[in-house]
Amino acid sequence: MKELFAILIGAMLVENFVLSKFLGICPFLGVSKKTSTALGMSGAVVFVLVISQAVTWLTNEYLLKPNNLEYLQTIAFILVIAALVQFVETVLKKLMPSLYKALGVYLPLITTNCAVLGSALIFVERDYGFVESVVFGFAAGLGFTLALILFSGVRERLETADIPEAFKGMPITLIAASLVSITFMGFASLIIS
Amino acid sequence: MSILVPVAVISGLGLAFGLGLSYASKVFEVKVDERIGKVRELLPGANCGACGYSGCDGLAEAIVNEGVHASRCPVGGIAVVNAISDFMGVDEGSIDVNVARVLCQGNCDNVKMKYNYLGIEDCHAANVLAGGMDACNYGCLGLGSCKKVCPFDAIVVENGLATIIAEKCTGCGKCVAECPKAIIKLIPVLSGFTVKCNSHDKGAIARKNCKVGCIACQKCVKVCPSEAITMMDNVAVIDSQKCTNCGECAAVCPQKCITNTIVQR
Amino acid sequence: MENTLFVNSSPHIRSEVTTQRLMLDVIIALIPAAFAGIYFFGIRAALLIAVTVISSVGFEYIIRKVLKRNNTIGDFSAAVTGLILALNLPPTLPIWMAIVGSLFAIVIVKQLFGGLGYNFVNPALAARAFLVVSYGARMTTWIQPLTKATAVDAVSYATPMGVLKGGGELPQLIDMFLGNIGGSLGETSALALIIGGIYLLARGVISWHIPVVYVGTVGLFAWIIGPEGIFTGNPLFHILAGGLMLGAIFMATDYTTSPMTKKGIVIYAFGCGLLTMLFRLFTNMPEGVSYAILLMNVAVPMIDRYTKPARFGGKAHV
Amino acid sequence: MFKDIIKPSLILFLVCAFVTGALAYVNGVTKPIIDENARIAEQENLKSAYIDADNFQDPKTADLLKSEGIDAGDAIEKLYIAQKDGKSIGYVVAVSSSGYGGKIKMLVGIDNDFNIKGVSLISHKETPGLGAKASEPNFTDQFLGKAPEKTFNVVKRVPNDENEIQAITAATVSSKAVTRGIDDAVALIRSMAGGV
Amino acid sequence: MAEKKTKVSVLLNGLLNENPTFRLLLGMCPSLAVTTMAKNGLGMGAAATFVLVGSNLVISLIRKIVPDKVRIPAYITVIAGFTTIVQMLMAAFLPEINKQLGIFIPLIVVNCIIFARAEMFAQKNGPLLSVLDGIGMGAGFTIAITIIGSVREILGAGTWMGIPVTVNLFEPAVMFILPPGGFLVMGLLVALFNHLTKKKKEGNGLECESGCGVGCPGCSKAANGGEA
Amino acid sequence: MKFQDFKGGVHPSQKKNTMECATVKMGIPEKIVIPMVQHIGAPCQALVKKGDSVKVGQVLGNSDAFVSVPVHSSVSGVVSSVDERIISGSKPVVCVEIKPDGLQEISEDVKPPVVDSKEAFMKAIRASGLTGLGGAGFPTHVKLNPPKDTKIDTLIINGAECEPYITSDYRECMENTSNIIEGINHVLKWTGIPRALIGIEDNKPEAIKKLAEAVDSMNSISVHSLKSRYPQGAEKMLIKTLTGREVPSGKLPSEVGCLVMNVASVSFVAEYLKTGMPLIKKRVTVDGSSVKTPKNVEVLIGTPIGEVFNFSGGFISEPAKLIMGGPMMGVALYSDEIPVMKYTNALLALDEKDGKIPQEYACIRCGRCVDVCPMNLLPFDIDRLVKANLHDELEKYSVLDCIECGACAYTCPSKRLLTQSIRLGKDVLRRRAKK
Ligand SMILES: Cc1cc2nc3c(=O)[nH]c(=O)nc-3n(C[C@H](O)[C@H](O)[C@H](O)COP(=O)(O)O)c2cc1C
Ligand SMILES: Cc1cc2nc3c(=O)[nH]c(=O)nc-3n(C[C@H](O)[C@H](O)[C@H](O)COP(=O)(O)O)c2cc1C
Ligand SMILES: Cc1cc2nc3c(=O)[nH]c(=O)nc-3n(C[C@H](O)[C@H](O)[C@H](O)COP(=O)(O)O)c2cc1C
Ligand SMILES: Cc1cc2nc3c(=O)[nH]c(=O)nc-3n(C[C@H](O)[C@H](O)[C@H](O)CO)c2cc1C
Ligand code: SF4
Ligand code: SF4
Ligand code: SF4
Ligand code: SF4
Ligand code: FES
Repeated sequence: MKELFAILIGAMLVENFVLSKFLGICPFLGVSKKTSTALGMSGAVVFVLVISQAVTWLTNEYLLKPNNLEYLQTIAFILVIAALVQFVETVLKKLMPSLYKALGVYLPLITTNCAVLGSALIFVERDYGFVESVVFGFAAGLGFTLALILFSGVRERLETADIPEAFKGMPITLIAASLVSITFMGFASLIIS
Repeated sequence: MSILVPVAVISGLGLAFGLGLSYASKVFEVKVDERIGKVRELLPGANCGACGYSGCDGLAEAIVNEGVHASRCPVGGIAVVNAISDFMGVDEGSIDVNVARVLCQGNCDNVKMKYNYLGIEDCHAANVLAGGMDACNYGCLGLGSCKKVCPFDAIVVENGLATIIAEKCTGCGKCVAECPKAIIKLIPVLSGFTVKCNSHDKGAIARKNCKVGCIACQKCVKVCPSEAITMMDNVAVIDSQKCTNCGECAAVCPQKCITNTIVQR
Repeated sequence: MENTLFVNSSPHIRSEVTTQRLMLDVIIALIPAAFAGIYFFGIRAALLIAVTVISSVGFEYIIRKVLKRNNTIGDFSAAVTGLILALNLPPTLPIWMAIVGSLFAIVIVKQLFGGLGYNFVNPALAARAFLVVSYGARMTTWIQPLTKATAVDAVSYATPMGVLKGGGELPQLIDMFLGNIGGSLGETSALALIIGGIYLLARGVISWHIPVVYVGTVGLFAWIIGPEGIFTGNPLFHILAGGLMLGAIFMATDYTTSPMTKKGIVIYAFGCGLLTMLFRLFTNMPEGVSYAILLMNVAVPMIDRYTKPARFGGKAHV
Repeated sequence: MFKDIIKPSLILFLVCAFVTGALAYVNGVTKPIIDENARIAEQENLKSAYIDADNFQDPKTADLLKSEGIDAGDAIEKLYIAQKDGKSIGYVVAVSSSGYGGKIKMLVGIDNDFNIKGVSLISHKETPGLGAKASEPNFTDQFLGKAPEKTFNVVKRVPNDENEIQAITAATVSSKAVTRGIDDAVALIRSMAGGV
Repeated sequence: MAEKKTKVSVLLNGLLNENPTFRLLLGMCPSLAVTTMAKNGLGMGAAATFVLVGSNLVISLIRKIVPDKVRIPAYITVIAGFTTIVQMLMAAFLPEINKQLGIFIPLIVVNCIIFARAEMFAQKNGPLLSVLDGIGMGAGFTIAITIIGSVREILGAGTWMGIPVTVNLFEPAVMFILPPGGFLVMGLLVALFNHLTKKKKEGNGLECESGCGVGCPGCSKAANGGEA
Repeated sequence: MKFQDFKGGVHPSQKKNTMECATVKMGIPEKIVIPMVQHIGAPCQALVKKGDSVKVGQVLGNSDAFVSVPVHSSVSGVVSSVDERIISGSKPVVCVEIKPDGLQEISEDVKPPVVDSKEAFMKAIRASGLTGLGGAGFPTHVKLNPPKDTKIDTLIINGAECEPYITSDYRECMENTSNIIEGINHVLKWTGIPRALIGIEDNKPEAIKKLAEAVDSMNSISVHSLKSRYPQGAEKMLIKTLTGREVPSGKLPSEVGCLVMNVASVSFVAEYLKTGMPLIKKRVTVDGSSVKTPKNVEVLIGTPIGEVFNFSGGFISEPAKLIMGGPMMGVALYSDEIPVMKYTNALLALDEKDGKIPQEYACIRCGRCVDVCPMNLLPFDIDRLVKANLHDELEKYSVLDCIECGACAYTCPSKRLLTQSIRLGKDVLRRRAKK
């Protein structure tokens, strides 16, 4: 239990995916303009991360490892993730149109999101078990959510700020991200035990 | 031999997903009119919202489902309109594209000031204070409300007067709706001379307030060979249908408020 | 006469309070702490303060020029930033590092975002965090106050928080109150800071909410999570130690980076207190005030969003 | 049916098959090299912790040690036996310790007389410029020589005792962490010697 | 992109006009994560270029036979194949750099640049142009992240390509090789790039400012958004 | 009674210089200009034309609309023109200009009305030309006619006079005390409202005392002292303070059983029922840094304001700004030709120093505007969004609830033009709603 808690806090705050591991930067920058979209994207990411962690873990454990095919991890994982996302999207569209409306537009973006594949590669690297992997995915998603939501608030404020011409748009967004990242350095030495 | 296992595993995955996805997309299919996607591709993709729909997707949907005319898109110009019309199988014929014009030349040098305005740079804000600080109650206030809404950066405000850069203007009409003085008009690109004044004041008053205001002297009406000019409530108005772009009126106007507005596109 | 009358939308009168005056008040309120710093750490402290303030104002002037904007050094906010940054530095810091800190605070954190009022994190604190991350060793090298200087071990000296982490003899509370301890040059004297705080309160520059809730929260958690189990902590130690007083009175209260409504402000100050104790007790860092305030700065837009007041006779829109 | 389902699936199948085939081939070519790289890297790491040795025997894991009745603390990960010219001359202990930013993994070489022969940090997450200095010889060389009976002592001044280690400025946490790891390693070797 | 595509223009496109890093802001993760050193930038750039060229080529060859329904999985498989190959090659022949780049090598699979180019270019063009596009984009990416890496390495560690360069001019500010420094340097460089290449804004300046390629609502450069 | 206070508010310096200046009557001016719109509601049609001669109290304009009141001539004389003029709003207004003959012949229509029923009372009020004299100019007969299903239980008499400078309501209380009480009783009688509360700010103790004495024996009327704080006199704030009720957003006072009338309005009701003379004169406080002798002046409606200033001894310094109303809510005028209107309660002439508003600086997010806003809005945010044209966002900020009291702009240390920005925001939202 304590282990899991450590993973949870660790992945959320200490090694925040976006702010200190640099995973999932594209959606972080692309979808943080408005808090409402940020919320939708976060929901979708958490959802996909949890499911994909479970599925990729199973793939790795029962398909690749027994056959000594670890070198195919990248290709197998990405296939599984892509198919999973597309499948979820198709099903949601039909069965839960309202949820699809809320999350759907973000789903395809998630396939090409480092965070999902990244967390799969990380559980391999760290030799996590099934539950640990899933918790890790969930925590990484929460960390992503936290960063994205906070950042979307900041960006909404930047929208009406009087920013120098050359810095308008992406540059100031990156600099803002830098400042947010500095503040998250505070968590760097959080002792989880 | 060692190749067979990996190939089997991954291709098996591929096959399974291929079957699964294809099957799922069949079972869970939601019908979408493909034409929407096609039209969306033909649109310029600026997503500016100038058409009044939620971005290009919105307009594409409206074109297909509601039969909205493609010229709603101000960005793409005639080429896009024609391409979409072709695709939708409707012949729209040639359309005349409009550009916006500010019917006023009353900059700070030309028009007298009624008072010294202290406040927000916005024409509506000044207009509610006794109709704005210009002595002429019909002229451009020059605080740039139109400029703020123009999605195409086509308006410059200088010396208290807004001017539209015809090359950039797409005729979207946003400024027309915005101007509190209602002095921006959409005028066909190809039509020539325009009276750039909107003052309904009597001649004497108009002359007192502004150096370049129409004083309703009727000289242009008399000189126009095509009888295209009429006086309407103390301002001369040129009918673009009748105007032959001869330029006689501009030559006689004592106030120099008729100008050539032909736009080369 | 007609043409020259002024016309504007009402109201036609304005209060006496100006931005400039508010900033000046903050500077006045910081003078006791600055003098305490000079008294305890010597002339070098005075030099650091002078350099940081002058370079902050200088960078503000230069960057506004470069960006072709109007000159804003007259609003004194750059001077406030410089002064607060100086008070956050260890007395031994090389001068050039202090100048780099000013550069970061004024140019990167403040002016790139549009200047006064547009930055979303506290410039002085962000600069401090930048210096700590970049020059960790220099930023955590403390000296003993002159008043205590014994020849031995004058160079490397622990702050109260450092002692708590690293072991050793805890300083006397009275020394901590007066400022007779190691630490950043403006943070040690709680007395001087409180005098400044009272001045700000009296002048109506700040309201009591942030300092009281912040310090209260820290005290409460310090008491609850004590070394010998629950409710055995010494709140006074945590309240007087480190940069809490400076943070609670002068840095968390920065208008630009704190919430707009009283409700939001209370949440914000509570968050600052909670995070400060989280950092102090559960991380290897000796001090958590700066990161706590910075993190809450980042959360301000969200706090503002969810503490929108209910309008008179109705509900709030979220 | 064919057009909608079978054909796409088959094409995907083929793409997968081709790609995987290619991969398997490349893997066949590179695998031996990669394995060899890994082996060399490991040996080099071990060597940096014990320069005199020329070979290292297969490691024993902590669990294995425990099952042999040796009191291996939680920090111990692996134990290698260092050999020179086929003769066992000492040990290399892989040990981990919790530093400022997370786990610090290191190798400690100790000879049969409890002399520390080398310390090498394999991986750590300490802050560059601060804690990261713990991997530099400036710091690790302090440990070389006879290991103390009990433990090393981290101090913040110039050491005036064999057993004292000068902490890296402003990185006491990292300094202590490394020292703790070395203490654990020494304790393991001493307990084995005592036990054997 | 109405102008005609000559081979040279396609090649140069990636360097300036549509520089994937500074202009399109694609593939931000590796651009930020691995650029603590100039050398890493080079290594990452080379790896990505290899994958870009390879997958562009293969995809432009098979684009006609792959049905829409499985287009994405098929393309991803191809990209993943090349990624895995480059991963194995690096592990075998450049173990040092491979270790530094860590999981960002396999993450090339999801690097938006690759997928975006596959969808936007290889999908629509023949093999030759696609390969050129891959080279151009790869070079643009490599140069960009090497520059970022250089700046960060010099400011943050005082070295360039591992060689000390600042002597004792200043003490390097460690922050630059930490995450905040990545964002900061990237932001400043993008601003500089914008400033230097500022031409008269074409059209209306309404393009999505991020150009991230993830196809967020409102993005004209959407690579794959909404099509899956 | 325990009063619940409203939140926020500001304390501008009172400057009630004219408290002790008993009202002086001003004579007949050179010309009189009567605009056909001096109220909220439908404009009146001019019933006279150039060359007509008119008498005092004669109806000059009227309208069929319910929400409208007639306008009357304040002099006898000859109509010299009927034309459109810009007064202070964006649209020109039809104005009747009269050259007075100095005889002040009273129209034969002027006679005390016969009031024997509620309907007759309402009709009489409308005929009197009364619009709220508290400043908003809402036709009083409309107010007195609440929708059928609303039950009004409290009549609130607004004597707060919270704006700086103005003392005209105070003078009303001091000089016409009995008329006020009489007027209240008329309103109570004909509307069936059981009680009336008179609210007066505590900086006018004399007025409180005098009214309290006057109502001494009546248990349906009570006088209450209010804390002096701007905008205490705003209808919603006053109701909140006196009854603890909060008028719901977008609703009228009748929603919470209240009806608010200004002291001068009720006083006029009594006067009219006695004499039948419609609303043709107004007490106006004349003050400001440029005015030589600040005064309370009784002026004929339609008098150009320049003449009123002349009557107050002219200017001691070149005025830079002329304001109709108080400094917080009043309207700055572009010319001294503008006539005194029914709702005019003060005329201020400020010199360059007082009249110029300071330059705007960036918002420092100090939160003062939020603290003082009595409507609990977020002025700085609205300002920010309006300036950035983010109109979609704006809809979530209750912009239309703003009462334009100006407290936020007054208090802002960065001197931002918050109230104007909010007005603009309202304008934008209304325009959007129309689309
Ligand atoms: C951003 C940051 C990074 C730090 N990194 C380390 C580190 O890697 N190792 C370390 O021992 N201390 C690090 N510290 C410093 C510790 O917080 C603490 O000051 C130190 O370990 C003990 O202080 P002392 O050595 O002065 O006694 C860091 C501090 C900060 C703020
Ligand atoms: C458009 C409009 C309609 C109104 N309708 C009524 C009404 O039906 N009943 C009423 O008692 N008051 C009505 N009022 C008057 C208001 O309640 C209020 O007395 C008036 O606006 C002046 O108040 P103020 O000066 O506080 O703004 C109305 C006001 C306006 C602007
Ligand atoms: C900010 C503000 C301040 C006001 N102050 C006063 C005041 O001091 N006295 C007053 O009679 N009306 C004041 N009013 C107008 C009242 O809200 C209300 O319209 C008036 O009392 C209604 O009475 P009436 O219709 O008889 O004028 C104020 C309105 C606002 C919005
Ligand atoms: C009460 C108060 C506290 C302030 N605190 C700080 C501070 O901690 N750091 C700082 O850089 N500026 C501070 N300032 C100055 C100014 O608000 C700050 O530079 C803005 O954040 C710049 O936009 C303060 C100003 C006031 C009025
Ligand atoms: S044209 Fe209209 S909107 Fe534009 S500046 Fe002139 S008055 Fe304002
Ligand atoms: S807003 Fe006006 S000027 Fe701008 S493009 Fe549209 S019509 Fe032309
Ligand atoms: S003017 Fe409006 S926003 Fe400002 S304080 Fe008054 S009610 Fe609030
Ligand atoms: S009072 Fe002025 S400076 Fe303060 S928050 Fe409001 S608008 Fe900003
Ligand atoms: S590179 Fe796009 S999400 Fe990481």
